[in-house]
Order: sequence, then structure tokens, then C-alpha cells
Amino acid sequence: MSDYTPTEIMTVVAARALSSKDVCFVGIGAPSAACNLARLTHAPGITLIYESGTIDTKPEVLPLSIGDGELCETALTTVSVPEMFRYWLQGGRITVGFLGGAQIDRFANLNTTVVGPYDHPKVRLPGGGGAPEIATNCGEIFITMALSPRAFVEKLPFITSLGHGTGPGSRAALGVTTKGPTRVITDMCVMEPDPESRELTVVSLHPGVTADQVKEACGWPLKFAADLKETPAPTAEEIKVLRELQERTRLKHGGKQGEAA
Amino acid sequence: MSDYTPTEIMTVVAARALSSKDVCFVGIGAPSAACNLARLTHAPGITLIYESGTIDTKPEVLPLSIGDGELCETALTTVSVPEMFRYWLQGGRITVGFLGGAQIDRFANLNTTVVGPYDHPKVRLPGGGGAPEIATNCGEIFITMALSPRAFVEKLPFITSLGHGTGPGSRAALGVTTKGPTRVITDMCVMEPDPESRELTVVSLHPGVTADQVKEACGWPLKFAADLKETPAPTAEEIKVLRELQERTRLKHGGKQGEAA
Amino acid sequence: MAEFLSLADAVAANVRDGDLVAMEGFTHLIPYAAGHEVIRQKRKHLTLVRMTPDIIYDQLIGVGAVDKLIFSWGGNPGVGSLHRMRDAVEKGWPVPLAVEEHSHAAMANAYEAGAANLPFAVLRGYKGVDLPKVNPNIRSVTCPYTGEVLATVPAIRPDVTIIHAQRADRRGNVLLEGIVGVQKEAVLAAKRSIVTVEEIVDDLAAPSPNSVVLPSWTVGAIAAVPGGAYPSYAHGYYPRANDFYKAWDAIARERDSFNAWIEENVMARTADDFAVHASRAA
Amino acid sequence: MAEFLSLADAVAANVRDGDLVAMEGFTHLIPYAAGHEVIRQKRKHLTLVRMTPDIIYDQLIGVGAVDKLIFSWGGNPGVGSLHRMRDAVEKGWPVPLAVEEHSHAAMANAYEAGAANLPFAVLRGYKGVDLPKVNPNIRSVTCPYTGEVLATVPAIRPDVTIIHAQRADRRGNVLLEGIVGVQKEAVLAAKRSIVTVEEIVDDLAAPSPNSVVLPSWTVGAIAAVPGGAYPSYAHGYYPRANDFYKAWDAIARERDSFNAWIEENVMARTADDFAVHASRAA
Repeated sequence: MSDYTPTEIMTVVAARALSSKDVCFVGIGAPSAACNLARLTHAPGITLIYESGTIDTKPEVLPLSIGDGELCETALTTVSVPEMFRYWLQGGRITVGFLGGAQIDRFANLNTTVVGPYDHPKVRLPGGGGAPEIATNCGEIFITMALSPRAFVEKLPFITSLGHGTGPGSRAALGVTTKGPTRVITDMCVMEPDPESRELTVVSLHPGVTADQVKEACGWPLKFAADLKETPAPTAEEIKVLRELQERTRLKHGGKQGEAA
Repeated sequence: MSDYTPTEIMTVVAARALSSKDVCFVGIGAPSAACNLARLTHAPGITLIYESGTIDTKPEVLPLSIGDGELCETALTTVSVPEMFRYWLQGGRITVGFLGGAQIDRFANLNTTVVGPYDHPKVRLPGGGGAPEIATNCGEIFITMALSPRAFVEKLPFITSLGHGTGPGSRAALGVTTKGPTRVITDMCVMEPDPESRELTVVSLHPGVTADQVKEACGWPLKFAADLKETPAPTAEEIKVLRELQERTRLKHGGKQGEAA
Repeated sequence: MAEFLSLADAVAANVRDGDLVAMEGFTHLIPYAAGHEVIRQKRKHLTLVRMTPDIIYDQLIGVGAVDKLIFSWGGNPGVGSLHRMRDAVEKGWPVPLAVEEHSHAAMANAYEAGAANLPFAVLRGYKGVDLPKVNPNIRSVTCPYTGEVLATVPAIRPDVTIIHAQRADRRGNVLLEGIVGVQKEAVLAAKRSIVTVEEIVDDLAAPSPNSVVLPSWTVGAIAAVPGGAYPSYAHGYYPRANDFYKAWDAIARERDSFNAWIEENVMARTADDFAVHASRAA
Repeated sequence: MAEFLSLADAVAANVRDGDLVAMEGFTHLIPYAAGHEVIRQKRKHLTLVRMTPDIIYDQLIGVGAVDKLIFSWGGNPGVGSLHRMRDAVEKGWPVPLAVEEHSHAAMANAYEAGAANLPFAVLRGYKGVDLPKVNPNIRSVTCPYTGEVLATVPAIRPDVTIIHAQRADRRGNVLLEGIVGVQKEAVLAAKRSIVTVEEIVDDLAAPSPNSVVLPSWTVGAIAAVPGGAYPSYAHGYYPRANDFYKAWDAIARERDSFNAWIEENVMARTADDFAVHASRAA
């Protein structure tokens, strides 16, 4: 089928990366849609955790914020925020952390802090929030971001959260033992760090997207895997469940939630 | 009236030291009886906290252990033990801590750890439990112990919790800003640290007790305040409320609780 | 013991020019009515601390009450930027805003250390990132057992913490429920505190022996302000006004529309006007 | 995900000779049935850790299963000494017992640090006392902001933690309620864990959104052992058997009476025998 938007395929592909065994630290926006789509399709046993303290939550609709009442009402339990960051995230109990950002570089380091000099920023972004410790304390990191030259940049003005640093060995040198970003899911393609260079490399193109289009949308000279694949298109079922989720969300609190940053 | 036991007057005098404004960290045994007697007589607003995590508890009967169900069932709230020691005791929220011990010296340092060498003890006592941090983190400390030469000793084999150290300035030199032991209530007399020397000094003798009897029961050459007083005898009401409390306790779980160590 | 006061009296007695003020609430139970009272009483030169400064801090910053912000994520959740905060940081309007920036993990630990009366907190964090380069308060200690180097942050000890809670009993004990965030820690870490509540009741009706309760003697002032968390929410009472959060984006985008909104909705109102938003879930 | 096993299988799979074992419970919810199973399976050379070693540890020490005890208060609460512990420390019977001794505050912080995956904990403690002279694990760090010197203890990370809880649901989520002690921290700090429960239910029926719950994936093995905390108690189920605590003093005072009691009440029994003590409060 071809009746889906770029954002929808990004969400579907992100959802597919998750399994029932995962314990997932969910960010708002595309990650939240992907995690809940996974839960409503092939990963019913997945454990979703939001940094507001809600553990094993099963929202009927997508939250607008990280702390909507829906998350607490459908959670197994809700803990304080200090406990969330100490026992749960730092405790090493999260298998997958989902991050997005304003900007990313070829080693999957992220910027959500400032554009321009820190003391006199051109654009003051919201800041890191949970990201710096999510990036190093979760078993692995999935990143979802729409591909554009402004977002996928040659050099970050500010490193908010660690990806693969400056390449092989960067994480280990800092004493970090987790995997870091293992895939970046965009609206046009999927990237993974090259096993040797750690540089983000396109491993699959979404149906109908060309390598040239992807190259143009990226701010650095993008590499492609030798066995470049086509991303399997979303199934009718996946799109149906996602749209139903978003329709329930729209009816509950108006607008298309789970899409905002 | 003279119809009371030495233990009863010790409990009554300890209770009188408390007020409705106090937030009191309660130990098992005589402190527990005294604190609850205060609550049931002149200090109905007193806040009692047991180290098991029970805050503002109002037990109908005295607990046998520091964690009896009665304490939780009648508490305002019950927190975890790490929280109790971090936010509540170390947090500086306790006005009075009640301690007892196997042995005490003239500066109100206590031993509840060992008699004899630590590595080859003659008697292995239960250990410090909460006492080391109660002694320094509560606003002030009241101590209740029956007077005897084996308990009130010239030199402690082991300092489990800090009183006034080796005398004036000891606490300040350790960076401790709380008052430490301000009174020691025994079955024969009340002692307070001398304002200058910090040495425990008898300030009042219980009715019918002589200075010579007290001297003989103490392991160091005991000093007496210039204005030595007679402890006011327990009132009929105090004894009645205390005995009713102990009778309720006996009926509930057999034996005379709140008297054991 | 907690004192029952009107919100105006509680703010007048407890919030002073130049104070370090924490108004906490992780999306839930944000003390909007109290924030508006601080604006009405024209406090100046505040240092505001908060993990997730959202609209209420955008408002305080926009009226020029704030010299410095200590925070870890400043945005309108699910909507976008805080335009007044950006204007103050980027253009110094209406007054320049200094920032001290941390991660959530660090801020949560710093409140926890404050509640525990420790001077600093230790965390496994800030690895490979740029914040320590721009925030000299991010330092380190070495583990005396393993030799590992860990990040530290200073404890947060506000002059005054302001929170909203579901209810208090007549003795002044306060119950919080649902997403409890860092509010308990923020109150315990502070020198003074104000708690606004949906209602004052005879029986606190805590559902569990382990419910989250702030005992009376740990709380400064209590003011009954039904609806006082609007447009945030109160679990068991009323839901989040997501529409208002979305509408704020347009209101705050321009200085004029912001000023007009503050005049009409803050300066010309009182805490009682929040009552229209109050309700109790069945 | 938690695995549902018989207690015998859970102990066989998770408790090994030489392990660092925590059986926690602050007076409440002490895992007696599990402790007896460890005795029946004749584990040796254990290092036991527990804030308040009471009768269950006296029993394990008395049968010679324990080489070392890490603790902060070792007594029979409200009754007196633990005679088997004293015999092992003072006379080396049946095997010598090494001790590593802390304060409650330090132990509580050490479990908390273990749960938080930190290598050590910081506290304002151990001032002017002798324990740091006999315990080389009590050290210090200097605050990088104030210069204050604070005490440290290493995090407790048990090989296996064993606790008793009120109930589990069929997915393996566990509810604790009442005096919750350090049990949650002890489980989260451990490599492996065993939880015995009063009952396994369809709906956990947690009374509050903030109830103390160990999610299924944080728990190793779950065994239904009704009455398994006896002579300790289970809030909402059955009260503490204070009479047994008092009776223990005479049983444990002599080696012969202790041995006879163990033969009759542990070796000749199974976990099912605890069911006679189970009941549920109305």
C-alpha cells in the first residue's frame, strides 16, 4: 500500500524496532506514537516508562505532555521523579531509550540546547531534559527525526546528549558501557552506525525514496550500506491501528497529538 | 503519692520533658512508654516517629518491636527506611531523639556495641542501629537508663553514639551543630550536662532517694548541682494513664511490653 | 505547624524580592494560582528553579520578575517553545535572563539532596556532553572504593517552595497523589513553603498507608485554592486543559498580546477566579 | 520477567554457597519460610546482609550456614540478645562469624545506592564514634562545593535478595504495603531475587497510584507461600506472633534446645507448613 505519510512510515518503522521484551523510556512526540503503536500491534508485552514517573503505562490515547493524567491512570505504578532517574534510569533497568532532537551529527550526537553561542544564542531550544542520562544509561538508543539539512548537520553547535562521540572508542573512553544509538529512523530512510567507523550509514530507503533525495536532505556527505535495502512498507493493519490511535487522541483532546516536538 | 516503681517514675519524668511541639524519634522500651505517656497526658499534639518509617503514629498499645503493625496502622503515613534516615532524620526534622544503651560515660557517650575488645568481645551487644546518627542529627537527645555501676561507667569500651565527647567543644570540633544529650533520666535521679564542663551532673533526686545511694550506683565520682532539687513525684493521673497503657499492651500481646531493652 | 492563610497573605509573608523560588509540578499539580499571585504582588529579581519551566514561568519571566532561571527543560510540552523565555534569553526583554542549566537527572538528584540535608548529589551522568563546559556547578567526586569519577551537583535549597496538592486536613497535613514529581523533595529542601490545595477536609482519606503525605509540621502556609492548578491538572479532580497549552503559543509569541493577556487574566483577577476550573472526579 | 516457582525450586536455582544474601524486612514481612528453605538446602559459607538480623538470621547462623554478617542492629526486638549470633561471635560456634558493622543510616543509604547503581553512598554520619575504627569500609569524601567532609559506605549489591510481600498478580508484579523497609531497594540492588507472597491474584488491587510495586521484570522468582512471614507479619493479612519472639529467647539460649527446634521445625517441615499461620484481615 502507498497510502501513508512520511511521518507515518517513520512511526511504523520505529515501532517495528521494539519487542514485547523491551522496557522503553518514551519521549513525547514520534517516540510516544511509535511505542504505543508497537504495544497495540506486535509487542503487547512491552513496558513503557515516561520520565514523569509512570511505569508500565498503557494509555488509550497519546499524551500531549510527558505527564498527562492518562499516563498515571493506566500505569502499573507511578514513582517520584527522583526515584525515576535514580532507581530506574540510572539503575540500568531500561532496555531502549527513544530520543529526538533539533540537530544530529554523523555520530548520532544530539543538540536540543542552543543554536549559536551558548551565552548569546541565536535560538534558545528547550534544553536537554532527560536526554543526557537517557543517552548513556539505557541499553540502547533509537532516534526518530525527520531528515533535513538543518537537522542533520556537519557540526553541532552544542552536544546535549552523547551518541558515538567522535567515533570508535569514544563511549568506552568515557566509561560508558551501553550501546548508544543503534538506529536512526527518519521519514525517508533508516540509518545505523557503521560497525567500524560508527558513522551513521543508510541501511534502508523507504519505498519511493531515492538515494539522491536522502543525500540532499542530509547536511553531511552521507554514506550508504553495501547491502542497501528498501524499508518494508507499512501494512494496512499498522496504518489502521496508528490512525485509530491518533483519531482517539484527536477526539480526546483536539488536534493531532503525538506529532508535536 | 508513693505507689509507683522506680521504672514508672523514670518513664513519667521522661514524658514530662516532652511537649506538643516536639517531633520525637522514639526508641523501643522506656522511650516508647514515655513518649506515648506524654501524648496521652500533657502533649496530645506531639509527633512520634519510629525508625521503621511510621510518621505521626498514635498506637493504642505499646509496640514490642520498632516495626509492629500497630505503629503503621495508626500513623499519618509510613515511608521507606532509606527515606526515614535521609529526609527525616538527616533532614533535620526531628526535635528530640530518645536513646538508651548498655553503658554510658560522664559525657553521655553511649555504648551498645561490645563489652571487651571489638574483635574478641566478652559480650556482643546488638549494635548501634539508628543511634550514631540519631545522636548527631536530632535537635537534642534525652537518655533513659536505669542507674547502676555496670551501666554508668568510668570509661566506655566502645563509643557507639556521641554525647559530649571528651567535654566542651567536642561536638563543635566534629562539625556537629545539634545540642546532643540535654538530660539523662534514670530510675533514681535526673542528670544534665554541666553548662561549662559538659559532665553529667545530678539536678534532681527522685523522692526518697539519697545522694549517697545515687553516688554508689554510679561508676564515676558523680557531681551534684548546687541547686539540687527533688523530682516532683508522679501524679495519680500520670500513673493511672501509664498503667492503663501497659495493661492494654499486656492484654493485646501478653507480658509487660515497653519495658524490655 | 502549617498555617492556614489566604493565598495573598501566604505570598506576602513568604515570597521576597531576590528569593530563590521553586514552583514545582511535573506537568501535574503546577501551582498556577500562586504564580499569578506572585505576579500581582510584583516581586522582582527572583531566581526561579524548576525542572520543567512551562507556562507559569514563561509568565513570570515575561513580566520581568526573574533575573535567573535554574532549569533542565524549558518548553511548552507537546507544543513548542516558551516565547517569553526565549525573548528574555535571546533579546533581554523585558530584562535579561541568566540561566543555570542542568539535566533532569541532575535536578532531581539536587532536590533529593536538599531534602536529605546533603550539600551535594552524586550521579552517573553528564558524560560526553557540553553542559559541564558552560555550567561551573557541574563538578565531580571520586568514589573512595572503586576510583570511579562521578558527576556532582549542588543541593537545591530554595528560600521558598510553592506547590499545589489535592487536599489538606484541618491539622495541616497535605496529600499528593498521581504524578508526584519532585514536589515533596522541593518542600522538604526549602526554608519556607506555600501549598495551595483543592480542598481542606476533615479526613485526609489517604488511600494507602504509604501515600505521599507532607506532615503539617513540614509545611509553612496552606491556602485553599480550588482549581489552582489550571491549566495544569489535579489527579482525581480535573483534567489538564491541553487547549490552553496550545493557545498559549499564540498569546506568548508577541510582547503586546502577552502583556494584554497578563493585564486581563492576572492583574485584574484574584485567586478566587480559579474556582471556575475546579471539579472533582466522580 | 518474574518466574513462578515453588519455593524449593526458587532457592535451588538462586541461592548458591558463598553468596552475598540479603533477606530484608524491617520487623514486617520477614521471609521466614524462605530462610528455612535455605537451611533445608544446606547452603554454606554465606555472607548475610541485613539491617536488623533477627530470629531468621539467628537460625541461619546457628546451623553454621554463615561465614560473615553485615548488619547494623542484631537483636531480638523488644526481647534481648540473639543467642546464636552471640555464640558464633563470642565462641565461634558452630563456625566463627565475621562481622562488618554499620549504622542503620549507613545501611539504608547503601541499599539505596545499590538500587540507584551508584558505587557508594554519602551521609552525614559516624561522627565521633568508634565504628569507623573497626570497619575499614567506612570512608569519606569531600564536598566539591563546601569542602565539608562526609562519611561514605560502599553500595550493597547482593548476589540474591529474598523478601516476602503481600501479593503478586499473574504477570508477576509484586505489591508491598505498610512498613516497607528497604525491601524494594534490596531487590533492585541485587543480581537475583526471590519474592515469596501471601497470594497470587488476578488484580494486584493497589490502593493508590503511588503504591509500592515491584514490576514483574525487576523480580526473579516468585513463590506463593501463605503465612511465609510468620512469626513476623503481613500488614492486611496476619499480625506479628510476639509470643514466638519471646519464646525464642529460651529456645536459642542453649545449643541443644536450638538444634532440637531446628530439626523439628525446619528440617522435618516444608514451606507448605507455613500456611497454618496465614489469614487475611477483613
